[in-house]
Amino acid sequence: MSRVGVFICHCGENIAGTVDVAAVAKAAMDMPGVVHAVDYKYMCSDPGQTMLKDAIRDRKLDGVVVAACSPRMHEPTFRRTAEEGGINPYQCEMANLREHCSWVHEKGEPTTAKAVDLVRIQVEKVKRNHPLKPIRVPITKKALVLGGGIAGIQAALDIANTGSPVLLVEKSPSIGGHMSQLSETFPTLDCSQCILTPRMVEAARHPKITLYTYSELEKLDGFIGNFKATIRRKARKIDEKLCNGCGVCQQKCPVKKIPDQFNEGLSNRAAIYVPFPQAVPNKPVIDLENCTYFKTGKCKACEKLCPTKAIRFDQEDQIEVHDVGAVVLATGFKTMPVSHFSEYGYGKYKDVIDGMKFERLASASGPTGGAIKRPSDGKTPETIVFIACAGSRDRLKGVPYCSKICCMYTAKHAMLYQHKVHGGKATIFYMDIRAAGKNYDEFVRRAVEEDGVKYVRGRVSRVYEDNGQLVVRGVDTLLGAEQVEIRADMVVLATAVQAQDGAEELAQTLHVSYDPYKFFAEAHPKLRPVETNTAGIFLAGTCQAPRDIPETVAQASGAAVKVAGLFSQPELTREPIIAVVDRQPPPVFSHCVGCFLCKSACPYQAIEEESIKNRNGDVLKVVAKVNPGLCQGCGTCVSTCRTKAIDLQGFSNEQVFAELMSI
Amino acid sequence: MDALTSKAKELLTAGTVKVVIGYGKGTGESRRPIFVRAAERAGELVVDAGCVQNLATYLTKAEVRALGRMAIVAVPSTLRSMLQLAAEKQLREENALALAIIDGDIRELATFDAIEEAVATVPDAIGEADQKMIDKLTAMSVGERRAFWAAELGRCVKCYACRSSCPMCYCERCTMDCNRPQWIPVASHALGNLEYHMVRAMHLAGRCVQCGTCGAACPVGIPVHLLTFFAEQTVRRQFGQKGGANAKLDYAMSTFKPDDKETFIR
Amino acid sequence: MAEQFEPKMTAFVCNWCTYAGADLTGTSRIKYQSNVRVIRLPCTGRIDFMLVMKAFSRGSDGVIISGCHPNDCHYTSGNYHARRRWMVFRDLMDFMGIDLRRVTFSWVSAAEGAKWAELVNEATNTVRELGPYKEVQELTAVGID
Amino acid sequence: MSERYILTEGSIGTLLEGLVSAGQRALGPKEAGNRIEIAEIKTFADIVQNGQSVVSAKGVVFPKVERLLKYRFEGKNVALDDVEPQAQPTVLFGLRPCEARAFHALDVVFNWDSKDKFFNARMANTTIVGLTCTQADDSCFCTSLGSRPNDTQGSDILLSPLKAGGFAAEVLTAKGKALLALAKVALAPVPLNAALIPPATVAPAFDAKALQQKLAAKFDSPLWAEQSLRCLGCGACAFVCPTCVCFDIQDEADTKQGQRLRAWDSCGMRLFTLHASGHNPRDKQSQRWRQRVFHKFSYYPERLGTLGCVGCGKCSRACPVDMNLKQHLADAASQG
Repeated sequence: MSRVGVFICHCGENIAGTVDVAAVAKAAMDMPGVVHAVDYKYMCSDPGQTMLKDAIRDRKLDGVVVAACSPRMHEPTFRRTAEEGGINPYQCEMANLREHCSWVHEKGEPTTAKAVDLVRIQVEKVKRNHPLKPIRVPITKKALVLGGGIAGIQAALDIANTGSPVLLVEKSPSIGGHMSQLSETFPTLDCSQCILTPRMVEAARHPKITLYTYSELEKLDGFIGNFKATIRRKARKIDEKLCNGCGVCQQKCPVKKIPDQFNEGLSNRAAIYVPFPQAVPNKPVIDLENCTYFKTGKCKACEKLCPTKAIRFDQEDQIEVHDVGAVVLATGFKTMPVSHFSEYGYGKYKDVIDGMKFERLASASGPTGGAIKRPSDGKTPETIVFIACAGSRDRLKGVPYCSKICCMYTAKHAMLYQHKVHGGKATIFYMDIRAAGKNYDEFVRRAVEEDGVKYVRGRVSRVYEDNGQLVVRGVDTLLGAEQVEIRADMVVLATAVQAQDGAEELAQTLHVSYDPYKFFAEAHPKLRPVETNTAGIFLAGTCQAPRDIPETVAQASGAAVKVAGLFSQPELTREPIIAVVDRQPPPVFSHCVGCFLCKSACPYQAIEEESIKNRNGDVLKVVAKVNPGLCQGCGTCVSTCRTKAIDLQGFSNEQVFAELMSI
Repeated sequence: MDALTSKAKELLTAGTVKVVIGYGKGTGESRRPIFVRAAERAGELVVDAGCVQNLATYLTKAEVRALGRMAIVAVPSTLRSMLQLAAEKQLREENALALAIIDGDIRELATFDAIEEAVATVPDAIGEADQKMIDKLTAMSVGERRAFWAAELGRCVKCYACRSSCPMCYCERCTMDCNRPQWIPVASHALGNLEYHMVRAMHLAGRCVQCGTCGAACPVGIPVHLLTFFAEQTVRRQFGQKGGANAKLDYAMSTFKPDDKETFIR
Repeated sequence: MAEQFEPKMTAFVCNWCTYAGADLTGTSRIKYQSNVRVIRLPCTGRIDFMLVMKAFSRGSDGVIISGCHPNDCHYTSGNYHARRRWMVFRDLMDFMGIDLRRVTFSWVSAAEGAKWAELVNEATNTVRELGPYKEVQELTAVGID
Repeated sequence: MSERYILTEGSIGTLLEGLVSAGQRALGPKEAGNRIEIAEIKTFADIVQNGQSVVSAKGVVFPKVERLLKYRFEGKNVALDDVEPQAQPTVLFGLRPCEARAFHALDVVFNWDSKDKFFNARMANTTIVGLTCTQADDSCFCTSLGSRPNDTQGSDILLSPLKAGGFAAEVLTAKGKALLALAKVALAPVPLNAALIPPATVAPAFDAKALQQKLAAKFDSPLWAEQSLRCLGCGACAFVCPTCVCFDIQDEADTKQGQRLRAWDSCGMRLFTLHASGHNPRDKQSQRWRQRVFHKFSYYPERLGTLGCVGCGKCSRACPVDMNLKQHLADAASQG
């Protein structure tokens, strides 16, 4: 007969306020096998845990049920406590009296009755628990960082600096990401590239970092500590070893009228190109859609003129498989497609642009060398209007969330404009100003007080053209909701931050969950912000949510520390919640009949064939065997097995039945 | 001397096989399974309309296996059973060859490829009467179906003749025999019977070769084969995979398509 | 007036989506009917079809089965296997006379706390209308008494 | 010389009505689809006079599932609810003489060491009206076991069809006499010259005594493996058999309550002798088939003074692979 102890947590008022915890304890005491049942204010507190340990010792408990919050919250806590108390950690189960009971039901008898049932279910389960030993697996101490923006670069550098090798994979031809396109950065107004470029170079030169640009992740197999990453290295059509980045090819390429993505289409580039002068690596790639040779089979100008004979038209994509122990996702964001804002005349009027375009205009390395000139006629705009929240906080047409960075960069834009265009008039339409952050509000104030930027609190209903001039019609809610019209030479939309294209597909390839807006989901909103719910995969930067550079860098370093922490262990210990195929004494050997229908059911190819032989080595029986390294414990094989020869540790048939029988 | 007898003689004399599993004379006019191990007894083999039972059940029986390589007189469903058994790693080509009865004549099929070819040409639709009965049942209200099966299964005595005669019920330990936990009540009260036949049908979904031997074996005449037929049909209808089609495993219930279409999951 | 019948509802849910979703229901303090008792399993792939029957024969009046949306399975494909199993087992239950109105299948993600509450309420109301599932609950006695 | 009365079809009708109004039920061989079942008999027409029911009438005194007790968990304690046997007063009407004899084989087991309260209560409330067989089939072998198609053993009344119509009802026990009283009509004694339809002729296939002696030396004979090669190891034979008594005790419980059940079991099944260790003393089907034969034809006579078989042949008819007991026994008896 088992000796189970039941510990009911008040969770302050969270549980006790709704559930009659004393009654639950009393009812538990009546359950067969229960020898100890108490309720206490905070089981997870130090005294609470001590109480648990003492009870295990004094009452000689062989099983423990903690009736408190969700096991997803505190199961590890109490299993550790149970272990410290002297029993196997897997002899501890939790009844979810908070999330599944007190928080969702009214105070009253039925709710307490449910609490009792939830406890009984776990008591019946724990009576059938078996001591389990954690599984130990080796760790490949090499990290994969996906995305070469500031987040990826920072994470890669921090991991590499702890001595572990890093594979940094970027899908575009150069690392640098959005930050490399920015002009100045708030709130310090220091030049983005001036602070980024050194990091890019450092990353490229770092002995522990392997840089794969123009490459993408095809597939990720395996599990924490033991991933297999399949990477496609797209053909640049040049031999990177021979190319010295002289740039002759770009100058000589006959095709020149291709809108330059880096400059947001404000300038053109050639069909063979280096995205931008400071690109890392500084090696060109041939854009197959536009290259004359690939379209017509003729030209080859670059090949003829390349001084180092580095052009390789026949170069193919290469597929490489790398063993890595951890993955950092830093795939960044995109801004809301501007086609979205027809009422703002985007696409219709050349001089209605979005924030990224403005960054390029304001950037010293940009098409205008940093001079603010409007796209239509290159004239310097004397009045300019910025529209904040273009898509953000817009349940109907845009996204419900706040893109977080727009308030600040719009202030920066207006400020830069005022600095560059003396006597210019900058107006900003805004909903609220969200300037929480070190020196942020001060920054916004400077824009208003020192640079005379005009803030109008209200939405813009329409941007239209009136004999060759843009007119912005909006409302000023602070002036009694009166309508205002501003004739502007240029309009800048602070478009919403959105998840990167293909984020959903990537999440599915990696089996990480994502929110309704396709931003990758953190394991816990407060306590595990850089982990995903897939062990070994971490998050950095805007792929998780909109955020600015300082936050991104901080989170990247956070993710790096998680990776370093993982790599600092000699080996990985995994939850022993895995499937096992039974073994029996002769003449049975195993109840497995060897049909191997489970094999195709296993998502992890964890089921192997084992031949049971006699002394003379003749095969008596071929039965299934689960590879504990590969098995993740989903239990799909278990419900496929007709002979019930496979069982899942921690969720065994006996345990599940016991739970059912107690309902 | 008919074709089968001479074929059996030849195989046994040559030692190609050690036993021929076939049909012989039974009580009265009935036919019964026989095991011919000596050429001189090959004459006991019978081929006629009475030979319907799927003998594939014996291919996995230890006592029969122990005799050595087998030749089995096979009706079409027997051939499908052999393929399914092969797919489930219960039968290898060196274990057995088939003496297939296909529209009257006897064909020796020594490889699974040959069997696959033969099977592909033979229609595997279930009997008209059975199909009618299934249609009739599906047309009923759920309450009427419950009443129908309550009455039929009420006669079940859990003798397991259906299970024992089924070629696909080769498991050494059946779910029925698991007692930790006791998946299905041993007693043949209404629940025990309902759950037993439910499990059996589910376990045959995607594996059933639709021979109907289980129903024929039932001493109290419960149409248990309708359950496995129905389960197999719902698999074929929804996933286009079927039991006994080939010797490579293509088991509908342990594979999936991401775009499997259903209408009931909310 | 007779006391209103309160159905026993049993739910089999996966740990990563629906159980987490139900946790979110709690964190968001969304109220729902207290009839349901949840059995937590790692994945819908682990839900043996017979558990549903067992729940009924052990006194449940209704059963809820829920897990990760297609594509979102924490174990990549457990829910796909589960879906196939349900597609066949559901038909078979119906063929054998089990009342499908008492069985609710659904996908509830970790983000769908509200959906969980809605699901439980709707399923519970439906079953409350239908009344106790005597037809199956009392089968252990049929053939004996 | 026991009393013999004439029972016309009419008086059988009134008798059936009489016993129902006396709170009894009449069960007997009745048409059910293409089978014969032991089922409720309401009128004379319901009774099938020849041919064997698939399942025997054994269930009346030894049901396929029987509840022995119930219990409830009250906190940490278990409360027992004793179950009284449901012994509904029953008349088995028109039973084949072989089946009527079978109850003795059950009785000797259920009252061998301890007295089984459930069996005895049911038996006490059961009256048996046998009916002489005038037809038999290839599976019948009562005559090989020292019995005959009009054997009176086990019956309280034996009916034998008269050439002139109606039946000669031979009253064999007090129970029988009491039952006949329920006909509520004055019954005429059977005239000495009244002619009976001759009972079926069942040619003896072997001699049970001789067989029993033979078996003693045949334990290790290859015959059993030979005969049982096609045996599937199901329980059809045992579950239709009127004399098979093997049962299994099963508890069905959850955390609130439970019941203890007695359910039919069969020595033909692998699980019957399987040990928890995985070892099985009767691992091969040949061993289980031999056990079945020896138990009925050697151990029963030795230890209980009766055969464990009545030669009804139900097992042979029910067998999916035509294991014909009569034929197999004859082979065993004839072999050297």
